[in-house]
Amino acid sequence: MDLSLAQVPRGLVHVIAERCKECNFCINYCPTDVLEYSTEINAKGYHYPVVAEGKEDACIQCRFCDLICPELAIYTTDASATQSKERDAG
Amino acid sequence: MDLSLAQVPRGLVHVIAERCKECNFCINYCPTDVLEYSTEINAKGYHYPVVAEGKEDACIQCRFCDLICPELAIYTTDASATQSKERDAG
Amino acid sequence: MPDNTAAKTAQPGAAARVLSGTHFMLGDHACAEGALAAGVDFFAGYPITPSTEIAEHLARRLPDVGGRFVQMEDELGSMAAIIGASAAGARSLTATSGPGFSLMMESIGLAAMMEIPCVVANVQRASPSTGLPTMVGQSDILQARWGSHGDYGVIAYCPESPQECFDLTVRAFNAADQYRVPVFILMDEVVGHMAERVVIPDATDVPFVPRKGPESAPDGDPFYCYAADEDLVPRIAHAGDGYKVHMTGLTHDERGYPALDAETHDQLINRLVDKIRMNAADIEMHDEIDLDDAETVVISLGCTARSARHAVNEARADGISCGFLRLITVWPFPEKRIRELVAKGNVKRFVVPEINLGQLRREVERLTQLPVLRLNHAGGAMPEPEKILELIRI
Amino acid sequence: MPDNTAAKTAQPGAAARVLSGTHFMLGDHACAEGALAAGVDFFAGYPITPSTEIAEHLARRLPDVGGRFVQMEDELGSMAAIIGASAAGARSLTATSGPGFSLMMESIGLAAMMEIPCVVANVQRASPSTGLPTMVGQSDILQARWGSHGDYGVIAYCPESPQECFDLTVRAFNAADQYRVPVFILMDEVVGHMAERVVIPDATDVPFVPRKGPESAPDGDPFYCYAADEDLVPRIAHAGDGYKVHMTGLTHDERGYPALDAETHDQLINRLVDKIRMNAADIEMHDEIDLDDAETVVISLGCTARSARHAVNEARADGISCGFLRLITVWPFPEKRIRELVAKGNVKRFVVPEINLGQLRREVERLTQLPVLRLNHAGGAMPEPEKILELIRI
Amino acid sequence: MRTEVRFSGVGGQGIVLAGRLLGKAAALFDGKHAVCTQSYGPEARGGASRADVVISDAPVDYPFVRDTDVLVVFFQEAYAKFQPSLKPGSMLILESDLVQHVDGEENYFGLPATRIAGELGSQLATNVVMLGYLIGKTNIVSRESAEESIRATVKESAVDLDLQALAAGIQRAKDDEA
Amino acid sequence: MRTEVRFSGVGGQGIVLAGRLLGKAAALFDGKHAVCTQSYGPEARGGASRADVVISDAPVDYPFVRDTDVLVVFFQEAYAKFQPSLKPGSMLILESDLVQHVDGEENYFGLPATRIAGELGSQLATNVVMLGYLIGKTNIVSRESAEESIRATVKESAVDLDLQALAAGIQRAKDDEA
Amino acid sequence: MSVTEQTVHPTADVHPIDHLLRADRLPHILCPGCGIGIVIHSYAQAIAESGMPENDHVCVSGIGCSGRAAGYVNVDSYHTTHGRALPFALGIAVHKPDLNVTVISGDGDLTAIGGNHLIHAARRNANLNVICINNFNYGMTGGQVGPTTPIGARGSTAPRGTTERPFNLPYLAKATGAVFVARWTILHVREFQQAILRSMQKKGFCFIEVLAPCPTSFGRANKIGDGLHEMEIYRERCRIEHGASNFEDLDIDLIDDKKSITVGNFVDIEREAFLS
Amino acid sequence: MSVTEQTVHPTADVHPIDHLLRADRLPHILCPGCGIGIVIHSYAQAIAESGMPENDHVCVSGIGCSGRAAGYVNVDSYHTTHGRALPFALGIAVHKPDLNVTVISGDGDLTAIGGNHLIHAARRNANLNVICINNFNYGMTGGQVGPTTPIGARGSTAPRGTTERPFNLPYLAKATGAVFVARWTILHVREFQQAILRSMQKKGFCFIEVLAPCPTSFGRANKIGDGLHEMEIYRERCRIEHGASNFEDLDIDLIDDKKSITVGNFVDIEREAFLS
Repeated sequence: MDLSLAQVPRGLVHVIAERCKECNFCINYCPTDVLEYSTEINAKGYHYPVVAEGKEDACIQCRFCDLICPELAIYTTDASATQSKERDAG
Repeated sequence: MDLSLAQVPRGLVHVIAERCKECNFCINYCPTDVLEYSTEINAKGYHYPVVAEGKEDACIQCRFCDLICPELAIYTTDASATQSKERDAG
Repeated sequence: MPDNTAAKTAQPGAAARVLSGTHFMLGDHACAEGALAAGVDFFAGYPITPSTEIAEHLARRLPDVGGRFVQMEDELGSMAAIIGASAAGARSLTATSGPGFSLMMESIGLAAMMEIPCVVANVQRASPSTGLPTMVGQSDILQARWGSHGDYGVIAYCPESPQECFDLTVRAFNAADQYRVPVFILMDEVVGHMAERVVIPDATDVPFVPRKGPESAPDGDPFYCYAADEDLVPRIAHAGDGYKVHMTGLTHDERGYPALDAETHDQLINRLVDKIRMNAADIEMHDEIDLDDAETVVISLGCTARSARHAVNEARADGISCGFLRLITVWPFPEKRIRELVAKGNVKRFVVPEINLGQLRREVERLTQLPVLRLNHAGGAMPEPEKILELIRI
Repeated sequence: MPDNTAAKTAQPGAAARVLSGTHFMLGDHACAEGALAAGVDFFAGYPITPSTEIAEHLARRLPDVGGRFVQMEDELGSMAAIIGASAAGARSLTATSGPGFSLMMESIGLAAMMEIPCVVANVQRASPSTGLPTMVGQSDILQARWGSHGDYGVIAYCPESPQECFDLTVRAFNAADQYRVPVFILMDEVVGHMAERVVIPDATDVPFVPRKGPESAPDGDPFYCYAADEDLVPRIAHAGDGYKVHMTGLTHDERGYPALDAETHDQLINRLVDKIRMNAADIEMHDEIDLDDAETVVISLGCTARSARHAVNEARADGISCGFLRLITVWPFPEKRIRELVAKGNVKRFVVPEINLGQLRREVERLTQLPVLRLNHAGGAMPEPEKILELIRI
Repeated sequence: MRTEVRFSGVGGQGIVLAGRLLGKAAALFDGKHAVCTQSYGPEARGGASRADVVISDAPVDYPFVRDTDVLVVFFQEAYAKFQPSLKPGSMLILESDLVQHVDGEENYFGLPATRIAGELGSQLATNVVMLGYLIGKTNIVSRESAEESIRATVKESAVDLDLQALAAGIQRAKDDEA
Repeated sequence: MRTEVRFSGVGGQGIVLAGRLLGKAAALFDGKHAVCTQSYGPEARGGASRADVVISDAPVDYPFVRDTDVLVVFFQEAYAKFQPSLKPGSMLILESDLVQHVDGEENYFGLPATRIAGELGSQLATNVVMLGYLIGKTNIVSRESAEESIRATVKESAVDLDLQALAAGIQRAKDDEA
Repeated sequence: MSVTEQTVHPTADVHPIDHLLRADRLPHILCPGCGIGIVIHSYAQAIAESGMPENDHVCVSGIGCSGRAAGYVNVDSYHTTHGRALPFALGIAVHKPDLNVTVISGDGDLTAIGGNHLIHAARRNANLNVICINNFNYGMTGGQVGPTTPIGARGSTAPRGTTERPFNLPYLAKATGAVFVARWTILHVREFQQAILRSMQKKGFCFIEVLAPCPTSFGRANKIGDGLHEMEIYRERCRIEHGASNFEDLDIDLIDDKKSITVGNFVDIEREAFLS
Repeated sequence: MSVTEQTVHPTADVHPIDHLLRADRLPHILCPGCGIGIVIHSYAQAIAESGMPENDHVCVSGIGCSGRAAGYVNVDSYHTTHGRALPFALGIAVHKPDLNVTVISGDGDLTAIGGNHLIHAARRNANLNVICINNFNYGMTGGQVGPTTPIGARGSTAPRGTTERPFNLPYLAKATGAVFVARWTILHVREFQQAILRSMQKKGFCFIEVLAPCPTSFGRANKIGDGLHEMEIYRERCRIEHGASNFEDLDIDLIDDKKSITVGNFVDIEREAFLS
């Protein structure tokens, strides 16, 4: 198998900020360190995850942030699929 | 060891007839078949164990009839000890 | 819409279920047959004297008519299991006696709070504690009303004969479903262990009151399983029906969601109590003998009523002006009727014989200032008619 | 003769046990301190809001003063364990709230039947079922009297403040030992979770009533642990004391042997009820304000009494003829005093505010035909004084 | 007319079944009203056992025996317990091998029902022999009703034995009169 | 004279402790009568939390706040909930970093208590900073009593921090007046 | 005494162990052939042999035929509610740790309604000796099946035979932490008595399952003629294996007569006892 | 799409799994760093992947923080009394055997007050999936110790650390007859989810213990800073061993950081399920 041909999937990160309680699981366990805390707080006073500067293309769509989130506050989608669709729709 | 010198203990069988419920355990499990049912019945209508004819000297004082009796209705004592004592007292 | 009510009305396998005909039958067995005739789907119980015959009878009969019999590990589990089965649509029953009834109290509160119908037969024995397991008592009457923490409403029937064990068990299932409440059959050891003639009607003549199900399909208008109708009873949907209900023992809103505030609580609990209180005229049942002009009124229930009736009839034959009020439901209590009797003015006193130390008497005393004569036995023996007659004659 | 009563009177380690001084303390903690001051040896419990602070406090304090704290697997086990420990001579306590109280009902009946002293603190929350766990209720009042199957006698104290949580807990232990009964401290969430000044006396000033032990040595005259004295209370001997007692939840004779006949049962159960009823004058406690000439009498208990007192004082200040009867024991109920008030003739009506749907009111109604005005909330909030004042003013 | 019959013995003797058979015969096949109550102790076997049957033309209110018309006794202890409750005119029927009675009893009848049942093949039918004797002596229910009751109650394999036992009991009663 | 103080915020902010410290200061060290009640939801953290303290010269009957004299707010949701209960003359004290208030509030005071506590070494002392401010503004209890209350209540390792927090709160109140 | 002299066997009205029994209550209420009497007898014998003062022994029972045990032994004895013997006993044992507290009760009482207290008392290692009399059914209420009824055996609540798997009690006791676990039958009366003695000597939670016939209910429902018949089953099919190698093999099948029943002292370890 | 184009990450207010949740009740009441939300999430995900109709799934919970699970999943769901989730669920499962009934509750609810129903449901092989969220203490009432608290760990009712041995839950489940037994942590979220799926596919009693942080109560009392800290403990000390060779080695000691914690799918056998 030619690994250079294996395409690394790329993901879009969706955050439902108002659900977040700042547990840090998603940020800490992201294998490519995509996430960091927001500077803003949500209504409950928590800093939620945002994509860190320079990491916009780093999400590999492993879904771990989604699965490990106790608040149902984050998920990822396939960037190519989504953006293609968006472009189609647009 | 000279087995001929080993003294086989001999036992006296004491039956509390009114407690007996005729379960047959003592009669059945006596290793030397000392016991048999009485012909009389007790107040509850049960045949209790008595020493079978010809078996008066057969009890080896193993105490199993005592231990296995659910009614606390039978026990044995050392024939020599008891009878000696009785004789002493008498 | 779920089809379970339709299925119930049709009474599949009714022939096997309903033992139509005339029998000489134990009260305990008549209770079990009443449950079968009412379409019981699920029984969970735990052995306890003197109710065990109900379980044993259903262990034999239920599997043959498509129902499920489960002997649980304890009464806590039995009570929880029948609530669960009912949440899934089953007509469900447990049977027990005093000690087991005490153990069921917490979950009886859950059934009341979740408004999940279920039927509990309590064959009363001489109590408290282990007491006299094989002997009669009638001392769980106030426990049936107040035994679980908090306020709630219940219905309790008190059969005086095997025939009534059958009839009132049928009625208990219907009342449970109609009002979404736990319903008790407060038998006693004498009635439970008494054999007498029992006439079981044809299956088509067994009354059947279905649960009120949702008015819309699962994918239609939102269904709120705690939105009460005018009768204060909400409609119910069952596990698997597709309505995705949520039910909780916490204080909840109409959707069943926890709503932890005092106002919601006050409304909810008042409704739970009021749905029985407001419908009491339909639920409450009693028998009367010669109450119109009676100066002495005997009030009684269960096996004691048999002695009481005998005494009243003898007294009447002797020309004494007395009458008899037999409670068929003890809860709701016939408050209205007793107040009427008091208001009429001819009643001079009440006589309340019972196999406890004065539980019914307390209720009567609350409704009148007239003398309430007592005849109490703590348990183990039912009062003889002569003892009651003596009181009537005083 | 066993030496445990002597040991108790001497209060070993009393300094550490009795937190003499003035404190600002939660009602729950005051209850725990009251238990310690009374010499509690053994606590078994299970976490439940809003009583948990009692257990937590004793988990910290008990081991340091030679007592034992056990967190059991459930409330069934907790109740059984404190009865067992008490059978071995311990002053023992459990604490719970409604759902746990329901689970304890069967073994409460055992304590009543075996006549083994024990104390149960029930910090009432809004009920039934899970209800509002963190919010106030007073709806376990009738359950405290009737929650276990059968007839039996109990004592129940209703503190209105942390100070009373302390005082009445001490009293509860003494009453339990004096009468060989289960005794309840019927707190409520407001009182349990309220911090207020609590004055704890010197150890020597804490009242102590010992259990009546055998009059003869173990190898002396035969000792009958159910042979009642004139006060209807039998003497007790404990596991390990050498008297070879037998105790059972079955109906039993004076020796404690099972005696399965109706007559023994009737005598025994009547004694269990009568030993409270006949000693009610010594046990029953209440507070009064201005009852001598009151036309309106407010009756209340627990946290609700605080609002009621406020309302009564305001009404009096406005020149309204009203008075206040605060129940400190709800069981035994102050029947005699209420009958006296009714008999005097000046009372025109009663007002009964309570955080339930009318449990106290029922008891009052049993004693009078005068109007009994209700102010009920099902739970979650205590009535404001203004609401009570409105009723007084009607 | 209210007739009160008490069967008494120890657990395991089929006392309650005897009562039920009699009650059922009266209630279902003789057109009477009948109630059968039972009383027993905690023992599975060997404890006191009692069955009261009250038969009447009118509905039966109080279901227990107060004025014993017939006392059927299977065991010595039961005799000691219930003998004092006999009134003048009461009939007493004893299992004569198991119960010794005081002399001078009026209206007394005894039969070795256990032996009779044993001769028929099983001592388990002792209770029905006693029932048959009672019926033979009193005609409290018809023989046909008793037979129907047996057929409607006991398991199929026991019907023949019990019918024989009933017949034997009735015959014995007739023999005693002869 | 009955004075009613309500502390409100979310679970985990030390609301109840603030109330207890105040109540204890009044009841044990200022010779007053005081009651502290608490109210909380099922959440261990993040749910609404409330402590009511009623201080009076006479025994306190009704233990909850009805006519708020001082409302101390630690969190936005609590502000929304209790702001409507303010009466003319009520004092309002806010954690100004966590709570936004509507304009035109009379008798309003705000302070960044969390920040102040953080500067002292731990945000855990935020509640005591707020308490100090309240005391500084109202003299509802004496500073000495509040200090005694802290010493008698919190664990030893926290006494110094809380005393500093109290002082900082009181100082802030005085600064605001200057 | 001459050997030729014929021994005269006296009658008696007192048993040598009667002082440890409430002999005024004998004969007891249990059926002919019931094994519970042997357990009571063995317990009394063990007390006598324990060398500890009689007054240091306490007996606690629950409800059911086996629960009547406490009523016949002449030590401080408590007949509690159904399933609650263990926590009641725990209260005694924790308050007076020097007492030797033995719980004698039935399989229904200890493992059905009382199952939770059993696993927690074992987990805590409460200082209790438990004798669980397993007669495979509820005897006193008339022979209902229970959590020890072998698959296929009949009872009044399983007229066609139960389909539920029974507990393997030694396995359960071991998995929850008991420091002494044994199984015997009342036929193995000497070994059983030694096991009781061992439990009295040990601190901590000791669990002894003892198989006993219930001829009236279980026997009758399952074509086991009488107590003796069930004793014979024990004799023929029991296999002693101390320190059992595989606890999963300790399942009991009383119905299939090809299967052996393993008995023995299976566990005997040391672990700190609870508050004692 | 060109690789050089920079990805824009959208905000959202709905989660793709929201239809299986009562999303109108989110955010839930659980604390930051609490693991219960992940269990709820995993259960919803397993339903989605189960291929069974949503309406065939039923969720039953008991009392406590974990007991709130039933209130957040959008299937027929019942939040019962403390300890009684299992018999309540059994009633549903027996009456409607085609439903897939999952019990989600806490260690206190299922193994303390509910322990008896656990061992009996396992013994009967009731057709239930049980997810036991073990956070080592009673969270909702403020951090009391319980039957899963490791020896030495502190709680509000054991201020000096508990001395009672905790249950070894996989061992208990196996010894009482569960046909599927697994232990995972919420960090092992994929394996955990697969275990749930497996339990949904199997008939009979399936028991999954899942370790989850309770930072507010257990964590704070035991110097475990926050949820993440406990997750790190799982990461460092967990060892996967499917079909564990020795169940006695499955004891958990969260306090002694030299001891490993064994996780895995331990039992997966076939046995006839109860009345299903």
